[in-house]
Amino acid sequence: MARMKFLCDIERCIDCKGCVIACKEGNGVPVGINRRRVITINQGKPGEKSISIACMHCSDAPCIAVCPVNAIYQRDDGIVLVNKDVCIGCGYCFMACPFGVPQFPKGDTFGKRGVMDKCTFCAGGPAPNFSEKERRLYGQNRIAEGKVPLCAAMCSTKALLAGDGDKIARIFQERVARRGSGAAAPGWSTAYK
Amino acid sequence: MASRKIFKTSGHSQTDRPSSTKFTLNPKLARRSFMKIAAATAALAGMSVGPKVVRNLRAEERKEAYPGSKIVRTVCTHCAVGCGVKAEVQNGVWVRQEVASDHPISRGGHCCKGAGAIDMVTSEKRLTSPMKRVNGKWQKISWQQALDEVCSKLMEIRDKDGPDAVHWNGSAKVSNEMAYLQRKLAAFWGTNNIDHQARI
Amino acid sequence: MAGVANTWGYGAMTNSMNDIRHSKLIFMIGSNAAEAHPVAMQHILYAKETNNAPLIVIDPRFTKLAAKATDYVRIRPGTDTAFVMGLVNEIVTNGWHDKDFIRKRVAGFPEMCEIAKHYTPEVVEDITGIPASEVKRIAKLLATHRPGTVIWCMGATQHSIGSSNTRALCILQLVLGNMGVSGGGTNIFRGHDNVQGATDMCVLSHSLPAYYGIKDGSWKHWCRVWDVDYEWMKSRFHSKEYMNKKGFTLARWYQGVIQEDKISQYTPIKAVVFWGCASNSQSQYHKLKKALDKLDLVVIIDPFPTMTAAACEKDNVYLLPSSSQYETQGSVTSSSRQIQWRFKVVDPVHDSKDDYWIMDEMVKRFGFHDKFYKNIKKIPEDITRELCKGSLTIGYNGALPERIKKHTLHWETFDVDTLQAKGGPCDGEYYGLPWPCWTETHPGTPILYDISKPVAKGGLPFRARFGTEHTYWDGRKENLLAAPGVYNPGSEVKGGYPEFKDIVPGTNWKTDLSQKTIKVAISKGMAPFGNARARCVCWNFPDQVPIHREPLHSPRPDLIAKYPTYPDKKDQYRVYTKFKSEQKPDLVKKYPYILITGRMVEHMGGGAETRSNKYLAELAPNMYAEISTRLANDLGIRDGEMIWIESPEQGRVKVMAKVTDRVDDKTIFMPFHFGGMFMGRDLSKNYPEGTRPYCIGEPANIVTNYGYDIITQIQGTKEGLCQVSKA
Amino acid sequence: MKPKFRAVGMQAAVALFLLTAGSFVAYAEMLLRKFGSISTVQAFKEFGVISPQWHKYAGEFIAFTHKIGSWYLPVLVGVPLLFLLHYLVIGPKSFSHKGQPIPFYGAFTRFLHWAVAILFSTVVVTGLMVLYAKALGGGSLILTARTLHLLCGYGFAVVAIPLFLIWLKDMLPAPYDIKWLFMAGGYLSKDVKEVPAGKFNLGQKMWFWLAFAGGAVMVYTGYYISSLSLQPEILTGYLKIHLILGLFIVALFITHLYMSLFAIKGSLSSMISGYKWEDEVRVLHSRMLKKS
Repeated sequence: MARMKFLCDIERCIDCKGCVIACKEGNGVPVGINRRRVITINQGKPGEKSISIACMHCSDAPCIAVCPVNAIYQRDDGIVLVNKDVCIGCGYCFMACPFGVPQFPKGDTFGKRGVMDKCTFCAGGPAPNFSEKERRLYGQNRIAEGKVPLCAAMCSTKALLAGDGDKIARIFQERVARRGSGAAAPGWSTAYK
Repeated sequence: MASRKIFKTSGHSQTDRPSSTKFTLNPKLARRSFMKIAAATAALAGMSVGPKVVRNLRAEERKEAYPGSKIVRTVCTHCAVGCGVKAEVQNGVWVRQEVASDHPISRGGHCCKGAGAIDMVTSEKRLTSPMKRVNGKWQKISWQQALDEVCSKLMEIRDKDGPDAVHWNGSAKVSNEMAYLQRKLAAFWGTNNIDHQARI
Repeated sequence: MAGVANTWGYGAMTNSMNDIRHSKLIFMIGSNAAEAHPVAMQHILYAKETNNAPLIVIDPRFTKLAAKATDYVRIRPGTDTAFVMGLVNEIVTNGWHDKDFIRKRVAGFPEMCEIAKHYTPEVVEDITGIPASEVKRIAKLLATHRPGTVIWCMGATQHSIGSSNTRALCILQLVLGNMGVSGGGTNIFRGHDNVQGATDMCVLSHSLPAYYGIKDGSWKHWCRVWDVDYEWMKSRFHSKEYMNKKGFTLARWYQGVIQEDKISQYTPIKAVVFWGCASNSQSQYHKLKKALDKLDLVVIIDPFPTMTAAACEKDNVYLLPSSSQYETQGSVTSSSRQIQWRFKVVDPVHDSKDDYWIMDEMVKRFGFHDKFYKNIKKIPEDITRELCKGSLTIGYNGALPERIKKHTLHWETFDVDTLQAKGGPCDGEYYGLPWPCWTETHPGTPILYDISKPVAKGGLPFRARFGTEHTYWDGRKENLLAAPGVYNPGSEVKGGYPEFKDIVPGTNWKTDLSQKTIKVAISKGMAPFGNARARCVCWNFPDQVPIHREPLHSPRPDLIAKYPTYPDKKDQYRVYTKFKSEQKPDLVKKYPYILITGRMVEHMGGGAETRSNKYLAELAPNMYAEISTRLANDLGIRDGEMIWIESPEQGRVKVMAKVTDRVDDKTIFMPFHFGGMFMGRDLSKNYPEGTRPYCIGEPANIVTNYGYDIITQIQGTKEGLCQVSKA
Repeated sequence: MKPKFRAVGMQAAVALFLLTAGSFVAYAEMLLRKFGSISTVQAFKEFGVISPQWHKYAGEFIAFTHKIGSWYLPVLVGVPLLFLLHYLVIGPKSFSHKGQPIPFYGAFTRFLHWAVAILFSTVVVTGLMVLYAKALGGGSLILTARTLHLLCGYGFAVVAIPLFLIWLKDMLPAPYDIKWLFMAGGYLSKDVKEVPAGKFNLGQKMWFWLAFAGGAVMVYTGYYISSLSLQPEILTGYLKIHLILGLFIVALFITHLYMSLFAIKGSLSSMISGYKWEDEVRVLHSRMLKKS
């Protein structure tokens, strides 16, 4: 069975933030919430590298482990989703996640948080496929349409790959072989086994 | 690798929390979507390394997100690379931006500006009607009034000070046809005082 | 583009984005493609990975592109010519130049070498600040990796010697023999989405569409296309003199209002129309604002209220909401000369109207509607047909609307490596019919000046544009036509030949509206414009061979005496333009830091569109100035603090300091996309209600300095001086 | 008979101690066994995406979140049972309320006390609801509870300050408190015997300090837990403090409820009327009258 994964090739990522906006526009994410971010190290110096980060949909996801209400669950294809009807916004997942992925929209009273929002791998959520509710709460369900997540599809330099783990690993390995450098895909040893 | 052991407990607890109760998709249905994504991944692979792998999807398999929508091919309006944009339009409304992964130049790629192309139409900051400034305040006017006033004032200046008293700043953001009309307009107006962003 | 066009014929990108995939070396100077053309990076990085191609980046600033470079060289702004001529000299001295190519297809080579000799690595080090060893190393890299492509953008052109910079880069490629081959060429990445198309349509004060200069012959040509009487056209102008006199440019039009520099036009400018053009992209913006407040009428036609709407503070301004380009349709020409059809996505939203409608309504009121729209019934296709009919010089004539649409609708059939369609309705054609597309069946020209293909299949020699013979200053006479043996496959003439004319008596290939001349040429396997040599010496330019001249506002007073700028130009595009009299050696004492501007990936141009996008505004909400860690510490400035930046022209902006090592210790960098503030003053209330962009900031162009290119009058925004102080 | 009961009480106390505090040791051991061999997380470290300490705190934190609910159970069930036992065996203290009524709490103090009481009770109840969200089904009910928890928490932080200042002087530890401790405040015998205490006895003082100083810690950590504005490793630490301290606060909260509502008859009315009767004061707050 296919196992969905993200892979960001840091030799290719140019910090254009196309993935960030693709995600936001496509899924109607409110301002202030970043399902995907681009992080740069050594800015302005030799060795400057950028990486695009979203939920990695870990094999053995710590967020699922800590969720006190079982709002977070993993599909058989490895996509980790949150049920916003059940989530209580406690923030445990944020504390457990190695990538700082879970996001909480600011509520109106005393900095009260709303329920957790994160990358859905463009797979919508537990609401019925393509329903208005799904679109409003989770965004598009491109996986059900047989399409690649927006961020990876719109990546300007094809640095960000998404899809079946074996396949994208092979694409990446081919690139690495061509480049002749043995750079590892960041995050993979943490997120996947 | 030792890191495999990180979440032994959580792994255990995961089986405690059956993902198969109320949230898991119908496994059958879910499996079908994997097959689609697997094919889609192959398409992605194709566009990044080798010849394109065409994704075959049986028509009856597709359940549409926006029923009855159609795809309009167009071109991004930001830089001169000329990335393709596929706009999904339903009932005359641009509902979402699709990925032009078969475009020969961009292969579906977009920078942040292009990825937000839809915002050009949906932005809340768009001007909603012609306006003129009266006593320092903006006032909404009709197109009829706006064009009448602008054109009569321009003609007045042309008659009084000559055609070269008007300077036209055209645009590198309009179509070839419009750019051509802009240059033609200046010629018919009777001046060479026309220019645009590309002064080189 | 003037420099490029005067070297070999056309002023455009010679190859294509996709063709960079075949390059063995990528030499980028004054370009930050990672921010300005991110999708082009797809092909650049592909070449870097697949061909193991060195990616050489020359920039005063360690840009996001430099982060991806294999070799990064920091250069002092405004010294590109010295560096490139240094490379040329190093290549020639070591005998690495392509002798065969130069012998057959290049003119003026010995004369050029004579001048390039001055730029030894040591001299280059003194001028540019690049170590002599680096110059040698880069030259070696260029020589050992062929074909290599040279890419540049506004970083190379926005200088008082911008035309020299571009020509020096062309000479570099000629010397290396990288022209007319896949993977080589000069790839000039252009800025706006249709800047190539708008340039081709010559929304320019010195040309008629398709680069027909404003001379009698050109006017007559276009009058024939438009089907109007030449005499009537002449009557529209103030006089014949003004009909053939270059007009004001975007860079300097405001001098026609405020007249700080003397203008040579019978009347000052009283009204200005901004049709899809933001004013905050013009240097010395504080002076432009003075002009806005002095004008009788300002008309802004734009989907968003630009900075111009906020900067006009008098009751002289009208805002006409045009629709965005997604709400109308037409063809657009990308940087790679490819024409695509931009289909209409939705009808104009709100009460906005598309540009064609506005044009129609205005022309109606101007009283020449019948003449203006004589051949145009169906909009926009008939306009395309009309412009194709007249644009023979650049071969738009084959790019008919049906063909363009067909390409766009079948873009999936084109190969990513060659851009040629394999099968399908466009079989064999190149994507977007890259001009010149000579006939209705021509496949387009993917690589300019490529003599390996027949002309009918997209090949071309260098254009014969500058006569057939020239005598240089040293008395040497040279035949400017290509050497025998240089021709496209299938050519009847096996060598150089001049342009085609008098096939239809009294016309040449550019003015023969029946297009018979072009067809005859193609059928003979020859290029309509002849087969000549590319020029290293350009005798119609003030500097026949590019030489270094210090920027007007130079941080090196000692070099001003050695490399002085040009004498003042009295009537450059109707305005007195200072060169020599503006170059003051002691200016650097008061304004010690170099000021450069550039792009951010999140914003575009004047930023009216992108700053009105809530997501983009969220990503890049603040105007800032980059300042090096050392300089910041010396001045006691901390990251995020507000600072004042002041120009020698008394423009000043209050911006946030961004302490970073991207810039060196003498340089300040600012992005130019912001607007909505003016010299510390917030103009938010000047926007119509509810249309203030999500983020506003000081326009960087308030502090960009005086200085314009000698040929094109492009503003020199990448070589100014400034003073920095804590706010 | 009396010593026997005392012994039973002691045993119960020891049992409670073992159940609450002693379980720490057991769980700590278990954690060590389970997470002792976590490898370092190399990837993303250089990007600062993963906090370098992630591998140190994450496993522990996951285990903690699994167990914390069960740590509260003994307190929520055990403590009330213990007091039920006390009530049945030793019974409440009652006084005939003879002699002078002594003004004990001013009107403002009483108002503050009840304000704090309402807020505090809500915080405790909603806090427990969040803790046992799973049993309650999660969703909007718990979201509302969380909002109340936050609102009342901040409300408590405001209202508690004047009350804290009013009572601070009488709540300072005194030497005779040790004696009070040794006789367990007299609660383990049926005798009415003078206990050494000022205006407030040691039990009350303990509650005071736990509720106010502990409350301050709870508000402080709670603020960051709700705003998530710190590094995750610090946040997990704060969460642990919040929940473990909460455990003790809940325990003493129940004690306070028992004492005021059941163990000492009339205690409730004194907080309503503001007066205590002389005979009660002589026994339970003996030092207060001696001083004055």
